[in-house]
Amino acid sequence: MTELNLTYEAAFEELSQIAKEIETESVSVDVLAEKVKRAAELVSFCQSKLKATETEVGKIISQMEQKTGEG
Amino acid sequence: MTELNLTYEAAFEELSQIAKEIETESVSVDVLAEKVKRAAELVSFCQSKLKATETEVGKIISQMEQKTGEG
Amino acid sequence: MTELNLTYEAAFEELSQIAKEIETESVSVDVLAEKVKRAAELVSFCQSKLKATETEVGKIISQMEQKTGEG
Amino acid sequence: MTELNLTYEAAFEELSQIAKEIETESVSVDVLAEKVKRAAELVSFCQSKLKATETEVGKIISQMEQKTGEG
Amino acid sequence: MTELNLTYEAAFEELSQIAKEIETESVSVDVLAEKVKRAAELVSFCQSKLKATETEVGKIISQMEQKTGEG
Amino acid sequence: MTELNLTYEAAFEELSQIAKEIETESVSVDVLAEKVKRAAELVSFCQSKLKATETEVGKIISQMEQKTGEG
Amino acid sequence: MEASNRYPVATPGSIRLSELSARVSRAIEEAFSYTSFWVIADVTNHTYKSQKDYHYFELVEKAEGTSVLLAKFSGSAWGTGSQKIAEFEKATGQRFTGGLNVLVKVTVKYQAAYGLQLTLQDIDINFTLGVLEQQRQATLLRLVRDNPEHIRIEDGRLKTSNQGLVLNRVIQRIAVISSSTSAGFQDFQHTLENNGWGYRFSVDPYFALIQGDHNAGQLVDKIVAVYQSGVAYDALVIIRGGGAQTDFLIFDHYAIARAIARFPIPVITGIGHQKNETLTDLAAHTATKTPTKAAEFIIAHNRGFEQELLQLQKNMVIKSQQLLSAENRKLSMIRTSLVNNTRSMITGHKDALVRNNQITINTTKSILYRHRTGLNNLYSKLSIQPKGMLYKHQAELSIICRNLKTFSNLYSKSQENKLSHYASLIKLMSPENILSKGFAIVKAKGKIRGNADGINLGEEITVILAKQQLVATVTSKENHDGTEFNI
Repeated sequence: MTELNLTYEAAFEELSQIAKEIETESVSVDVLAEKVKRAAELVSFCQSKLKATETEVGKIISQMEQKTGEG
Repeated sequence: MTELNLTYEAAFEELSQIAKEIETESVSVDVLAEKVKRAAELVSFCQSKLKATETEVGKIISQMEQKTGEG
Repeated sequence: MTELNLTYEAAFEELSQIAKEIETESVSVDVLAEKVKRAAELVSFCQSKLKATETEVGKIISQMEQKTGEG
Repeated sequence: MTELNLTYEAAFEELSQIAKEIETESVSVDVLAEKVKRAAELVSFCQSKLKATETEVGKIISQMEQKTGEG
Repeated sequence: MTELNLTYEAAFEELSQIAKEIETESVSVDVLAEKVKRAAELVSFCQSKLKATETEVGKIISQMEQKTGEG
Repeated sequence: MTELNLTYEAAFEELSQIAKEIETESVSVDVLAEKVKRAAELVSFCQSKLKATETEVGKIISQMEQKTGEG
Repeated sequence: MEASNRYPVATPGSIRLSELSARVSRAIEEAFSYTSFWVIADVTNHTYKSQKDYHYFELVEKAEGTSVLLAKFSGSAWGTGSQKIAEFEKATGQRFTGGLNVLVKVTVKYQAAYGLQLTLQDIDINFTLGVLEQQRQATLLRLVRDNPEHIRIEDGRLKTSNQGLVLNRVIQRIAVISSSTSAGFQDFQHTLENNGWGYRFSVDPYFALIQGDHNAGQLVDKIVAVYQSGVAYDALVIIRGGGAQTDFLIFDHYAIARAIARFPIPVITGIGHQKNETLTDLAAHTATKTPTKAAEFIIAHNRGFEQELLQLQKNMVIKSQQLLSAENRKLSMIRTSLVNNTRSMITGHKDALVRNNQITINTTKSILYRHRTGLNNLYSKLSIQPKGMLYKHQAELSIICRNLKTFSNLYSKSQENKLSHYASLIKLMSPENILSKGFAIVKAKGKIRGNADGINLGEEITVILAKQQLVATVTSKENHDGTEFNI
């Protein structure tokens, strides 16, 4: 699944595409399970990537605020 | 019966066609039994395919919900 | 009589034709008995065919219901 | 008289012809008796033929009804 | 980070650019952390540069006022 | 800096220019301290020149140059 | 008279001069005593005895545009006349002297010893002022006319090149034209040196005689000398050193006004004039009333510069601090927006993910549900429709069966009817039936006859009845109309 070079951008794009297809019911039952599975993978990937980013950004921001507090 | 390459899509399409023919009585008594038999097969095929999809999707979705709940 | 290749469709068609001839008295007395006899045969053929179809369809449907009940 | 190959059709036809002639008095007293005699024969022929047919048809129909009743 | 030749001007410009990108969400999640980190560095750089300038200007002004007081 | 041939005219011109730049905030933080320092020198130069005889002016200027050399 | 004794008694036809003088004196006295005259004349040969406060002069009238004398009187002034002259000089700034055109009130007096003399009683100040003003205006017009590049009139004011010069920021190197003895120069120097701000000046004096029309050339020379010194003066100051109130007519001199108007260094005057400004003042860059005022002007100018410097410095200090605090604010704003926007961006992405997830989950469920429903619908159609169809066919068959029976019967009945109709007809028409009703068949010569043609009287005929047959002979033959049976 999670390809080595997959970016959040690309993953989110693909996820949105799948969500749209499913929303407009332009997905056939034959591939529905497959699509949902892919969507789940992408959600999982995006969430972990987002979580990592959030953690890192949070760290940087708290350092920044500490500094400003001092200054 | 259940051809190897039959898709849910195609099966459902054929089934709808038969149902329509029977509904409009454009089917002769000579082939009625045969048609009903085919329809039964198609229903069976579609149901099993749907069931399989449901099961799989259900599994994926429950995993997804669990994750989202966590996240 | 009951030809091998006779279809319900054709039989019914012929039967209707005979009934109409008798109704319009366009049949001579010479062949009336013969015609009626043919009609009787056709009725018999159609009925048996109808019965057979009914039985078969019934069987298929009950099987289907069994399956659906299970499903 | 009762020719072997006489059909109800032909007999009825001849009878009608004679009746017409007698009615329009285009027959002389000379041949009247003769014609009347022939007509009487034809009526007799037709009646017996009709009766026979009626009987046969009745038989076939009652058989048919029996079958349909059964069916 | 703090390049040797970085000016306050250039740093502030870059910082504004990053802030704008993040505001308009034209930055992808993939590089968000990186961008925020760079922004934090630039903020830090600008603050220290500003502080230094403030101190120096303050010094000059107090000297100036001393002189003017004398004159 | 303080050139030997600096006139009131030129000093005032330069001073006005600096004041205007600072006022219109077209001076970057990078050079603000430097500009303010230069302005202070120019004011100082004009004041001492106003209060000195011609022979003394040379002395003032050489003193100023010495300071700048140190600074 | 004692003097007359020195001359012998007049020869006949002559009288003594004194007698003539007495007669003239008498005539003049008769004509002019107690009468005074306002006359316009030019003053010439003026002398002034200051000890006695006596003015001696001549009044002349010349033909216009020439020097041809039309009239000439000796004149003198003392007492009231001298006092009036002093007033005149003070008021006009014009010395009572040769070349002056005046309106004077005179009395005519004849003295035997001095001859005919006019005694000045009063002098019209306004007339002379008018004349002076006319001269001034003429000079002014000439200045404008002859120096269009440097002098012109704008809005009724004189505009000169010198006025167009911009004063240096600081006036520190100063050339001063003054008379060496003047107290004005001392005042000027003193004021400059004792200024309250410690400003230092470099003053180069150019002394000259500054009085009387005739010194105009010298003054112009001094102005030129200032220029030729090559020193980069910030200003040329021209001051008049107190003294006589009548000195300043020189400053209305054409050459001086012209030189100042064209002078390349700004000229500041401190001439001190109570009435209207001199042409020099008008031509100069800046005119002040006194030398002290001129010095004060220079100090104020320098002070203005220093204050401007300090103001600039003050503004700069304020602005620098404002700039720095604005920069601080900008930085903190950008930091805040950075933090907030980053957080909101992450939140937005989280929401988007959840949204996509929800859409996928919910819609997938609804897709499956919809398919199941569709399948069920099809299935129920399939399980119901065939039965109905078969039942309909069955019904049709039954109808056909019933029809077969019904119509076969109807058909037989109809045939039976037809046959029985024919049977009745035949029965009706059979000869037995007809004969039994009273009809008879007539045979003649072995043939059945329908009429009597060919049957002769006496011929034997056979009459056939229903049960019997009669043989008869014809006895009569008649026609009958036969209407008897016509129904």
